[in-house]
Amino acid sequence: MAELQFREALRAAMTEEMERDENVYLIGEEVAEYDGAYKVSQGMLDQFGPKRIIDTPISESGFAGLSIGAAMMGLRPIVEFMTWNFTFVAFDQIVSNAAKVRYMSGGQASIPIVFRGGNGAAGQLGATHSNSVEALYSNVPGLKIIAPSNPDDAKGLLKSAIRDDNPVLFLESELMFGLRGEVSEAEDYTIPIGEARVAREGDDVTIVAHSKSYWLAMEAADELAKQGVEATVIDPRTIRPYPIDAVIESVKTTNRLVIVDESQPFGGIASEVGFQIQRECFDYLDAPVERVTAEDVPAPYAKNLIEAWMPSVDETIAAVKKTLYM
Amino acid sequence: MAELQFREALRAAMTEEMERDENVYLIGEEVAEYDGAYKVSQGMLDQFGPKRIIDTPISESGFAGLSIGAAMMGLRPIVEFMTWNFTFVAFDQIVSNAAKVRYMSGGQASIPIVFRGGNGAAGQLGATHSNSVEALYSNVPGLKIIAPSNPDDAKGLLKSAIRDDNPVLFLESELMFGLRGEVSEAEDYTIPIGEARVAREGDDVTIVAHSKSYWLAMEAADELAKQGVEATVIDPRTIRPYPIDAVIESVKTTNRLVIVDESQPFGGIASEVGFQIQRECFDYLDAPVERVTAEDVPAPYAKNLIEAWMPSVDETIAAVKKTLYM
Amino acid sequence: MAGTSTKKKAPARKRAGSKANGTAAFTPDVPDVQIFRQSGHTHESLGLSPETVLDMYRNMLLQRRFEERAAQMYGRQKIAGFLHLYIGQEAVSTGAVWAIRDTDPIITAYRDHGLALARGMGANEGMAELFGKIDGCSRGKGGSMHFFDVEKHFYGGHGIVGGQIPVGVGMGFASKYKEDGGCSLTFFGDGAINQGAFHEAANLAALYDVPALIIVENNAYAMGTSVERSRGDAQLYKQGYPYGMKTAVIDGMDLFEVYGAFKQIADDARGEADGQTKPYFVEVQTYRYRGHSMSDPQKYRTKEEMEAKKNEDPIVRTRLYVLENDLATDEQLDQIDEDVKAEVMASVEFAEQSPLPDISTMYEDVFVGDVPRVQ
Amino acid sequence: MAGTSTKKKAPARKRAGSKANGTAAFTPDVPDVQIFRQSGHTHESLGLSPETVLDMYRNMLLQRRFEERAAQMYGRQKIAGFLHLYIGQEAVSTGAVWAIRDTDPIITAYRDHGLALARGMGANEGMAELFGKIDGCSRGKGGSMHFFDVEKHFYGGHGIVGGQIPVGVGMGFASKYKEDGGCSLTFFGDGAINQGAFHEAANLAALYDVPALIIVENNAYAMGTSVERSRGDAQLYKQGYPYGMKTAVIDGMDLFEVYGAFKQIADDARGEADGQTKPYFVEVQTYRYRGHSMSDPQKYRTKEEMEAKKNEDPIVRTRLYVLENDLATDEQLDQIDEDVKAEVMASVEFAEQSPLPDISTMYEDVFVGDVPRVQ
Ligand SMILES: Cc1ncc(C[n+]2csc(CCOP(=O)(O)OP(=O)(O)O)c2C)c(N)n1
Ligand SMILES: Cc1ncc(C[n+]2csc(CCOP(=O)(O)OP(=O)(O)O)c2C)c(N)n1
Ligand SMILES: [Mg+2]
Ligand SMILES: [Mg+2]
Repeated sequence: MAELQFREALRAAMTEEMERDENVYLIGEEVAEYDGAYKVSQGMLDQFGPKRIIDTPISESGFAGLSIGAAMMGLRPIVEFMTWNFTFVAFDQIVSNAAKVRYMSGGQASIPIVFRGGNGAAGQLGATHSNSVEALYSNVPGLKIIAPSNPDDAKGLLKSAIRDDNPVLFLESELMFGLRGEVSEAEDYTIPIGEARVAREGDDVTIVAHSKSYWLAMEAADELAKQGVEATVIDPRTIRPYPIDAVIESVKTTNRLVIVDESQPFGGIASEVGFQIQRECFDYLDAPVERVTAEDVPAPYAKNLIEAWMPSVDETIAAVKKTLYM
Repeated sequence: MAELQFREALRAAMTEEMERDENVYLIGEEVAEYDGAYKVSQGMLDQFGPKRIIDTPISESGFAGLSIGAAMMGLRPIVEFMTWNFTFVAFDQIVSNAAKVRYMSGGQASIPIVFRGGNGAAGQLGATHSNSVEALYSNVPGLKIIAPSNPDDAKGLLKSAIRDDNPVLFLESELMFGLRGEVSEAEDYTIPIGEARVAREGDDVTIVAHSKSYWLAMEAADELAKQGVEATVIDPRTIRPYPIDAVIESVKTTNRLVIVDESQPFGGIASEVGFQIQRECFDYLDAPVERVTAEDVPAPYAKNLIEAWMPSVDETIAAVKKTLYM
Repeated sequence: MAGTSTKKKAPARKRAGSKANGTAAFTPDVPDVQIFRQSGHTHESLGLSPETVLDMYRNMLLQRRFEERAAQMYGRQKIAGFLHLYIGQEAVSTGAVWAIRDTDPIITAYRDHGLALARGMGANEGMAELFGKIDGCSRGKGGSMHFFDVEKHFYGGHGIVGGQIPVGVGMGFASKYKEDGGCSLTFFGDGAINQGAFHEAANLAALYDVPALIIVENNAYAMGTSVERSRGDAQLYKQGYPYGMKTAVIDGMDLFEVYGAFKQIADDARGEADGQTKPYFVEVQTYRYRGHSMSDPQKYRTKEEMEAKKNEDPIVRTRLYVLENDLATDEQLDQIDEDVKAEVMASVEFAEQSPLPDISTMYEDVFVGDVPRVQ
Repeated sequence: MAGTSTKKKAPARKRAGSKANGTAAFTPDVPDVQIFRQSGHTHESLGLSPETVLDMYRNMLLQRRFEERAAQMYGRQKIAGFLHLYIGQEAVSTGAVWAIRDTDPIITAYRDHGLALARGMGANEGMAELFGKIDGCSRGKGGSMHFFDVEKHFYGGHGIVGGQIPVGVGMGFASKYKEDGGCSLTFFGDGAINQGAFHEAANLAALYDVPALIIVENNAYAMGTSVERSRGDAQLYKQGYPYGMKTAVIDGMDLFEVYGAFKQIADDARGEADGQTKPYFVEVQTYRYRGHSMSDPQKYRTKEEMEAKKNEDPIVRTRLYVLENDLATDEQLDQIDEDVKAEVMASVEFAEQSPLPDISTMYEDVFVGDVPRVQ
């Protein structure tokens, strides 16, 4: 194991896959000469040259669509969005083309492409720059969606995503790019898409959380443990396909579920998981499924407001206690 | 009461509001000289002239954004999208501007605008033309969303939407434009946004369904009645704000809930309503909340496939029976 | 040889200036626009054998008869959804496809039957797709708007106006990346040029020197909206200029003009002469004889305009050329028509006989590999 | 008078031709481009009183000192998120605002402090917004990227590149609709021109004869990407041409050029002379002296380039003009600087003292009226 930053793990995954397969290229705003807006692709231009590390104008719809076309011709593009907020101008390319063209062609076209970039709120950036997009894209069939919480998962899953023959949305977080963690040094380390990681086991309650929220959940679980409540924490790692079986299995033991999800609440990931669990575990649930999400208002700028807006450890603890009628 | 087609009810609402307030205009592709792709605006060019009934090029992002700007200056645009499928190219304007600008300005700007057009599958049109967008836009705070099922609601709610000082998405259906129904002739007939309509009362189960799906629900309820099962059918009419209290109240009596929702299932409206109900009515539910939705694959073209893909009366009946352990 | 580059200029005045569409030659007011119109081509000057000319004629006729029959079948409710006919534009598909390499990828909008058939899709697979049957070119999943034949390098059939433009540029981008000498052809309508996707894709093509032909099929209308009513300036050929793209304007009612133009510009785009791949912005001026889709009262144009345009019918013109130049007799041409009609009738029969897709196929073709669905 | 319309033409060659940005006069190769550069204006020829010139000078300085202080406060973590400084571009905001009517609506991107202060927003409200306090111009909800002052007809402050362009055109559209004689000003960067939203909005403006100035502030870079690396053709002024829009190119480092140009084109846009409202595509050539936001190593440009550009500093130039023309003394100008610094320091104090927004305010300003939220 080597300790890597999240961004280094992503870079390692891309670099290894680019060394392995010359059809893989990286494209996006400032990925090449600037070394990446968040330095994820640092040094890659030097290694692979401008043919394969490609700077773009600010034309998300254009370069997303261009790469969908290139993927249809057998290339394997990695499309970096500076953040996922900026995919709203490319929404149609992702939703109408990446997700649907294979189906509409009766399986003739395949689109092996990875779209990646920072997702979710990243401090005081205001409403247009704080979207968690998984709730939007997961409604659309035809896309895989990955949202890892640590460098090891990031590396293993990004390598799998690049090799996947389908469009994969890979959700990172600006706030986690500097996060350090042990990363497997196994040769050609990949993690299968669609498998949850049970990070911690406890009998009293199940907490499910992905990406940044995972760390909230773990902190809450630690705090709860001090208060005598033992939580299972599950990191689904993938949103589509969602590893619901792992959650079902756990809830059958704990009989209680809290979902922490930075998406906004209405029709968010928490709603979906909660819905499925009430259906599949109706006889096992000892309390309603609770969710901890962003507030149902646009993201504010002021420090105290955005902190209150985000899901928090305290809210998670409170939600757990609610399921325990504590 | 007068019998009107759905499209006539929409036209009446727009016409009355345009007569009332000269700041209201209608803009969209083919709304003027062509009399509307689906003839909703038939004759309006003759009545109001080209200044207020405005044809556009195929530039959804452009004319949606233009109208947001006009709304900020005090006009009250009605933006017709030929269908909601085509809003994916204008997604950013709706989500980043219409929904968020008021908030980011600290309440200084207001955006009194209505976006309207056909939503959902409309027969054999294939995957790009069969989206139900309420699941996507409802995740975004800052938008009101209305999805009426009949001409009377369409008229009363559209008039309210036009008068509302906020951005309102108004979801119609190509398949319902010809639907006839009694429409109130009360002078200046408006229906408040955010109130459900209880269309039918029964003690055994609650079925919630909006827009086209409402009619499925009613048909299922009729069929179920023959089999001795009495259903309450609720048409929420609005998706945002969602009139959840009406559903809660009903479920407290029936103890069972089925949501029929043409959105695709993952994170759809059904998930949200189901989530909220399991949370608010945990002790009242005698069975898991069930949902009947579109399939979790893109919409196919072939007649038999798209029929199987859509939520159906049979599936609704089966879902109800499941909640009744029948 | 065609392609008269001109440096002359007329003042840029909104909705004024020479009317580009469907009229005689005009003088563009941007540099380096190549005009392909009234070039005086013969099949010999283009290096086309009589057989090839007859093949092209046959294919244009196949497109026409296929769609006439499809319209009839639509009336009989064998076909549903939208059905956008290409009738009148067949010289564009045919001239372009014959001019380029078989492996050059083609992508277009929903008005896609003509290009698909030109590219060699069988009438059977086409008609079965319209019927929503399992033997359709897209297994009954796509319908009229989503014809695909990837083996023949035909990449659809796309329903969102303008959405295919970046994708098509990306296909050319892949050719440059792979250095395979390919050149992509991206077709779209005069209405689609007003989508942001066009602007972004065009600039990327120019910036990256992509071997891509970015082709607006200007058939004068987007549904009921004429080009004049959708543009600040109706001269579409100007739209390649700000990106620094080479530009061509082609008389799309003339098979030989289209063929000659595409041969020249596709080869230039792939860098045949100068070793430099590059994009072209191409305006093909054509006309659609039918309504936008099946339910279009067509009040936006006059009978006179239509009659005038019918005089330019590319199939009639080609037939006349064939006769005048003794490439075939009247009888031989009639026989071709009979053969084509028989082929189309057989395709209807094929489509009728083909089974509806099994319901289980609904769950196929979403992903490569098995991926769990949500209930 | 400025605004030399030229009909001369140079061949359109990609990345060749005269370099428009920051260099001396050039000959555009599209018709009807008006160049506002080295026009030899004086304050008198522009009808500006010495007091007005000093007001403008003071305002430019206010923008500069405000941002210098803001940068310092960012370093002290009083300000968070992104902070995009306008330093170097102050002649654009000031010249434009002084030239137009107070009621003409203005909208811009996230690099918005300069225009807001030019429009008359108080330094207090601006600084408090940066601090995320309740007395900020957007109640602490918007931050640096979302300054709003609707009373002063300043409509933000928008974070999505290009997203404000259709909105700005819509503000002009409203003026035409209401026939109130207004003309909207929509500012955006050279990077934003590559967004589809620009293309769609520009065409709509031209098609509908909207009184709107569509203004690209070409400061040579979009983050680390130069205009040359983002365009098929780096001559941005060509981009108005396909829509048939009148076009102006302005030396944005010269306060008087900007003022003179905007006076002329805004009046023409609102139809002052001919009764015809119309849009303009405007390229203002300027330069940003600071990094894109606060953490930009700026490896994409050389020290030499920066030094050369610093010689064009609009504030220094204006100061020199004032001195050379005896509009004020050195001491008077220093006093203005002292006043401005004091005003900015007071705004820091104001921002410090202003309370954080109450948590309850988070739920306000989503809608007009009360609308239930979801938990
Ligand atoms: C983004 C989008 N907006 C609107 C539509 C509806 N629509 C389908 S075809 C069409 C007209 C397109 O005209 P044009 O591009 O000229 O192509 P043509 O039909 O003439 O071949 C419109 C408005 C759509 N499919 N996609
Ligand atoms: C749609 C979108 N894509 C990307 C970004 C990230 N981004 C913010 S500013 C910027 C550069 C913009 O450059 P330019 O338009 O020239 O304006 P300038 O910063 O020079 O004022 C980028 C890429 C964004 N905010 N929105
Ligand atoms: Mg057309
Ligand atoms: Mg810039």
